[in-house]
Amino acid sequence: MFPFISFEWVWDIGHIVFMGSLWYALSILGIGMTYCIIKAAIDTQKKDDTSHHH
Amino acid sequence: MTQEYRKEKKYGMVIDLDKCTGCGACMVACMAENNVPFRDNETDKLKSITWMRVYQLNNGKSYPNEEICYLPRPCMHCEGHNGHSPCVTVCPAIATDYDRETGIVSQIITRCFGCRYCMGACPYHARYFNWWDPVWPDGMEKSLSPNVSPRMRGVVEKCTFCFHRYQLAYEKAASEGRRELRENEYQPSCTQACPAGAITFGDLINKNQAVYKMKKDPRAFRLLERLGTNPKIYYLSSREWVRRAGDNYHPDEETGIVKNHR
Amino acid sequence: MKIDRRCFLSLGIGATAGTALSPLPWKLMDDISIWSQNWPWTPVPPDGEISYTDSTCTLCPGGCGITVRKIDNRVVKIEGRKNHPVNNGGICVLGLSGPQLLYGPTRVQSPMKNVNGTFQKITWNQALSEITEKLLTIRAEGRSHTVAGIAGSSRGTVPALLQRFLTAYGSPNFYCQSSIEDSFSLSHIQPQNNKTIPGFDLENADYVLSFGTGIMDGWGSPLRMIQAGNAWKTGKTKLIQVEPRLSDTAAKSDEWLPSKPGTEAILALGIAHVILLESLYDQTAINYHSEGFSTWRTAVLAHYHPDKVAEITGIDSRTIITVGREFGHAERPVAIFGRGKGNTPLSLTEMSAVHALNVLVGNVNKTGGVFTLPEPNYISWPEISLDTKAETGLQTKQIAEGGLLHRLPSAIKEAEDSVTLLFVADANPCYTLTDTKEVIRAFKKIPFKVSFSSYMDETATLSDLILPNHSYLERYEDVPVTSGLRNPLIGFTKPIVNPLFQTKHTGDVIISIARAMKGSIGSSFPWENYLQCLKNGLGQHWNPLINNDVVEIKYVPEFEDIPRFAFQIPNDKPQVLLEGNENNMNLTLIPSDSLRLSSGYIGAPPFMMKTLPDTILTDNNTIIQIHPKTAEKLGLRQGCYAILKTPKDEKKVKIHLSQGIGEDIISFPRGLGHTAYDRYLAGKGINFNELIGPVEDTFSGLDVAWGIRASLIKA
Amino acid sequence: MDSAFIPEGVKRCPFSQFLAGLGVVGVVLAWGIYAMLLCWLKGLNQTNMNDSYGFALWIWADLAIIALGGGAFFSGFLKYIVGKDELKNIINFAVLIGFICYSSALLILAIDIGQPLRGWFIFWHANVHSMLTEVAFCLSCYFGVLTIEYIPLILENRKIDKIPFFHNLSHNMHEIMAVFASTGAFLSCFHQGSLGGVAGVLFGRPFAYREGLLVWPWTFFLFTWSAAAYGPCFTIFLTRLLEKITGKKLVKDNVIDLLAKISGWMIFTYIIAKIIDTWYWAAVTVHSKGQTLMDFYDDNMFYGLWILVAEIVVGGIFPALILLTKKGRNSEALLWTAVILACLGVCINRWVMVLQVMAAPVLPFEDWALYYPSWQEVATTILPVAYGIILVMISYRYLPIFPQEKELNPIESY
Repeated sequence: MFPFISFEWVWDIGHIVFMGSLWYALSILGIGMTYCIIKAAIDTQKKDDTSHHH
Repeated sequence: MTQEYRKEKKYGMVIDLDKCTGCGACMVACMAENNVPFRDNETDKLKSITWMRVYQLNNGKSYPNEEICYLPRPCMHCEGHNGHSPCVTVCPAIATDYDRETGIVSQIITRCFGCRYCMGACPYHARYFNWWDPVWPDGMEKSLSPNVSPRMRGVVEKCTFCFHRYQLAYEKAASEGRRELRENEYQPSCTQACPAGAITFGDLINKNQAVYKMKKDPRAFRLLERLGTNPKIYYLSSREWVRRAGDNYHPDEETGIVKNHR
Repeated sequence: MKIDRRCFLSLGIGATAGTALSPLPWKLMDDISIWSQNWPWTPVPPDGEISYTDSTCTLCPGGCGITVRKIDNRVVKIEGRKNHPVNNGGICVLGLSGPQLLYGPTRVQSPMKNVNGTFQKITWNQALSEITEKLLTIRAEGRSHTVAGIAGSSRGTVPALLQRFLTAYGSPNFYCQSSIEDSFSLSHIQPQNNKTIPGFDLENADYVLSFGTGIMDGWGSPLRMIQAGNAWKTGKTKLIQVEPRLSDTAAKSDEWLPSKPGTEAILALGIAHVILLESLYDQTAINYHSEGFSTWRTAVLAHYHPDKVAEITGIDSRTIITVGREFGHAERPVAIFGRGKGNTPLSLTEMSAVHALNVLVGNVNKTGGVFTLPEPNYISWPEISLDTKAETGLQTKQIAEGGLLHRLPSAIKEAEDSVTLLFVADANPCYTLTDTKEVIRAFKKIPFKVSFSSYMDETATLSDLILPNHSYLERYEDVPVTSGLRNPLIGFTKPIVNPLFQTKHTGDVIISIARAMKGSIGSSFPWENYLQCLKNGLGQHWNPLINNDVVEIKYVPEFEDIPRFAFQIPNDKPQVLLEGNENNMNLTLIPSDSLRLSSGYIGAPPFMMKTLPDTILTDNNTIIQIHPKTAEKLGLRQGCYAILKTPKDEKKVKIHLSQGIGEDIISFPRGLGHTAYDRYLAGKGINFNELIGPVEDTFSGLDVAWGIRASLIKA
Repeated sequence: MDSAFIPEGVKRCPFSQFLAGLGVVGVVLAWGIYAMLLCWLKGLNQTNMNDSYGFALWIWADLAIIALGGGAFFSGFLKYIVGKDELKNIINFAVLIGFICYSSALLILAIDIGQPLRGWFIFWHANVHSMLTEVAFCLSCYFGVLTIEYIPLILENRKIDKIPFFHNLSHNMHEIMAVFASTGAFLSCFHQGSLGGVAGVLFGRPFAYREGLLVWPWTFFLFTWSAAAYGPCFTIFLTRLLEKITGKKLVKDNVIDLLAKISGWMIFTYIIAKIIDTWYWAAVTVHSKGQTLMDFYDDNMFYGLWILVAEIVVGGIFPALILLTKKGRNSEALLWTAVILACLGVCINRWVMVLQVMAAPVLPFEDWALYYPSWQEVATTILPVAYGIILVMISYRYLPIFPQEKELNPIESY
């Protein structure tokens, strides 16, 4: 599953294409979700701040 | 890729069906050698683990012209096209592999998680699933051989050409400073037991071994050659109907027209 | 509130993320994978030093050489012994399953006493003193002749010790199961009072005419037969199989002659007719080896014209003529007899009709032919001393007339107290004798039964006392082998492992009982123990046996000791009549023998049961094979159930349609229907012997039942 | 009692009635869970599978629910990539159905394998050449996507939405939903395809084997195509069913009509491809292996040509033709017929590609092997249905699944 650390990994076209697509898709999902969560946290913080100022 | 290989071998069998009497010794020799479990009721053959199974074929004619022929069926250790055996390619966890050094299709039972895809892929029904936990009656576990681990419930198992015998033979040869095995040093349990001497085992690509010559016998055929499985078990029969039963044919086709990857 | 929840949530998320990033889940996953591979209930066979020991298999009369593989002190595999004169490396399903018998749940682990139907463990001292006391009491009452013994074989030191004991004790009642060897012997006029054993030089024959002989189905020494059969394939020897069903032998034959069941003798005489008519016989050899030829010749020529024979046997006359000519012209032809595994004797008529072919073409005592071998009497023990009590006892008539075992049950039924004590060694009469139900009924009437069985078989289960023998992998013993071999052998077993349980060698038990009884009985057993007795008895053979486990008894026939074959004048209908009324039972039930099923006194171990095809047994149902036309007549379909009725019993069976059997014949697998042994065997299928009864041959009195009339009704 | 959690402006049944409903389905769920535990604790001997049927009812159920759940990825694809904005009114429900289908599929797979504790080997020791590996990876990833698509829905619950963080999170996730949805569509294409590939690559099984493009057999494409074609029918079917049960109109006709029309065209084109595939397979592929079409439809007690007709004509051509015509789509009865036939059609296709593959003999001296499931298999297959019903009940009650519900069912006395 992982390059470098798993002994079955072979640097062939099959592994690169297959695992490449997998990690690519996983990255999009991971980064996307991280972005949403962080942004939501910041947004929440901002709103809290503005309400305090009022 | 950089690993250095010993001389490549393709271990295989030639089974002379003219000699086989259907006595079943190969089946039990296999079970005893490989710690195959058994249950109270083994009559459901679709749930009975027999790495080596002897089929009974008949010519479909009516009394008194019926003829029968026994056909022992171990794992075919298919080479497919360039090592792409039907089962090896589908296994999702690399629990079965085509060993390019010996041509043996291995089964790593501790890796298998029991998805059974390989069983669906094998047209020979050579793969068996452990539907139950293996249970030996009290005391009988003493008869188990340490060379082959008993399998746990939920994994697939099959004939390994008694690979442990290869390892033992190889270790012995290595201790004597030899890199190559002699023909008779490595023989599977079924081959050794057959009272009819119907099974010959050896390296199919070694010109000096018996199987090399035998596979070229005009009586030789393999099972389902047309599928491109490229099996390493050859059968010999002098009867045309037996050879024809080895594959599917259209009525206008001659027996043995397809000889893939020989 | 809001803060709390947020805190809680972030704590939860943090904990999850933290755990996921820590090595904990990976460690757990790894543990799980290891654990699921090492479930404590899946055994891990301990490793150890590998060793190989040669011995002899005793599980059937075949006498194969075996090589036992051990890991430290565990037997893990039995393989065929290479270069052994019988099996040369080959091995059968039963022999391979040996470790399962050794370690199996069927072993009797100590002396057992039957107390009101349940077995209780007792000590050897208790067991031996009880049996000794009983024997002494019976003898004191002057009823020593009511003690009987049944052995699995008439040969070898253990049956000989049992017989010797009975003789010294004063009983003529030693029995063992009859075989085709008895039939063969009876068809000859003996030069001395000896038995004549048939030895077939099959490896050198060039034309084999088999009358139902299961060459590939376990006849004689099964592996030797398979190997001979394969030699024929490469050496262009023709095999003609006469048999009503397409057995594995018929399947391997060059020609299958599906004769009607029971007409084998007539077919043989039809073939003889061709040989006689075309003068293909060897007059010199006939004169040399036999008596009564000319009258026989006239009778055969008068009554067995191929056309007539064809009508009776169902084999067309052209085939009969061809086979007759081929047999007559062949250089080394041989006719072989004994149906299936050859465990049941043949009627004298059939035996004579078939063996007459061998005599006609002059292949007796010739390469590729049949040898008339003398009984291998190799045991040399001192004379038995008899006291008056023994002499009186020996004067009495045998309980079963003529010493025929199958007559014993009816004799017991007639005179209840005729047997007061019975020993059974290496035999399982409560399973292997025909009309088994009656056998068991009679057996139960015997006040005290003693079994020497190593396994909990049917007879042991019904006994009052079990004195378990060591298994064959735990003991020394000679294994005499005749089984149709060209030269009889003495095989040898030796302890591969130390006895696992509280068992004792039957030889030792007999010797210690005898010695405990003192007097002339004790002095007839001058040995300390069985091993000494064996060594003493084997004499010159001891050293070669202890070194090589096998000795061949070479026999070169000399004129003086050649027994002469007596041509039997065939009567008009030499068919063996079947029991039952033809009108309401118009089918013929015949057994089918298979190497995958043990039908002898050893029951099939689990591995063997696993090899049974689902056309013989499904779940607990015996499957019978009938021709589709038979089924059609009776309204039966593939896979349906039917009631099979014979004059002896009725049983529910499952139907399998087969093109390998003639109309109105039922083929029934032999070797199933055990009630004892373990859960892998008990309760599976039906015992064929329960369905047939003894049918006595008018000439010899032997039980020659080979089938029975039957009916089938849809269940 | 739970009114604070119910979306504003919609009417729901009394809580007691809701609980009673949950109870009834819960009993079925419990039965399924019991069977599932039996399979896990005692092993797969609880099933009627055998060495001829390594794949059976469960794998069929997996393939079928994933095909039916295909409505989620295809409507997502249509909305976010093609830009059919009307579909926003049904996409929530499609996502919910997809979520149920995929979680069920994963659960069934976890029961189906002989060593569930080692199930993760499929990821850890992945064989990238195995179609099943592709299935496992894409299936789990796409399940992740569906979860991501389902989360905002949960967050829109009246109570949860009041928490600012969740409100913001939901908002942010909506903002970039197109990214997630297109990743999902990509993953889904591959796993639908690789599920087809599972059968198609079996060159030892002429009934299943298909030639193809690069490493993908034709079944790869046919499966993706058919999931996209038939999935929306299942979404329509369930929407209509839910409308019948609740007695309310939940989605406007134009939305259903659009989805039905697209589905009709998809089924129509798919079925042409399927016919060509079947013809080519029979005339060329199978012929080259020494067999004929009838070898697979003859000489056994169950599989006859009827199943081919049922799949292609009754379950393919019929619904396609109905859905292609305006009259068919507008007639309530015909629409019902079409979506039901379509769902059956795709289920038969998946059945055939799993069970008939196992049933048909390959060795000339072997016979057909027929199979019927054990009660444990049936119960564990019904388990996801019960679970799905419960999830739909809860989601419908507490989440704004149908944006048009309020407008279509105004509550007079509020």
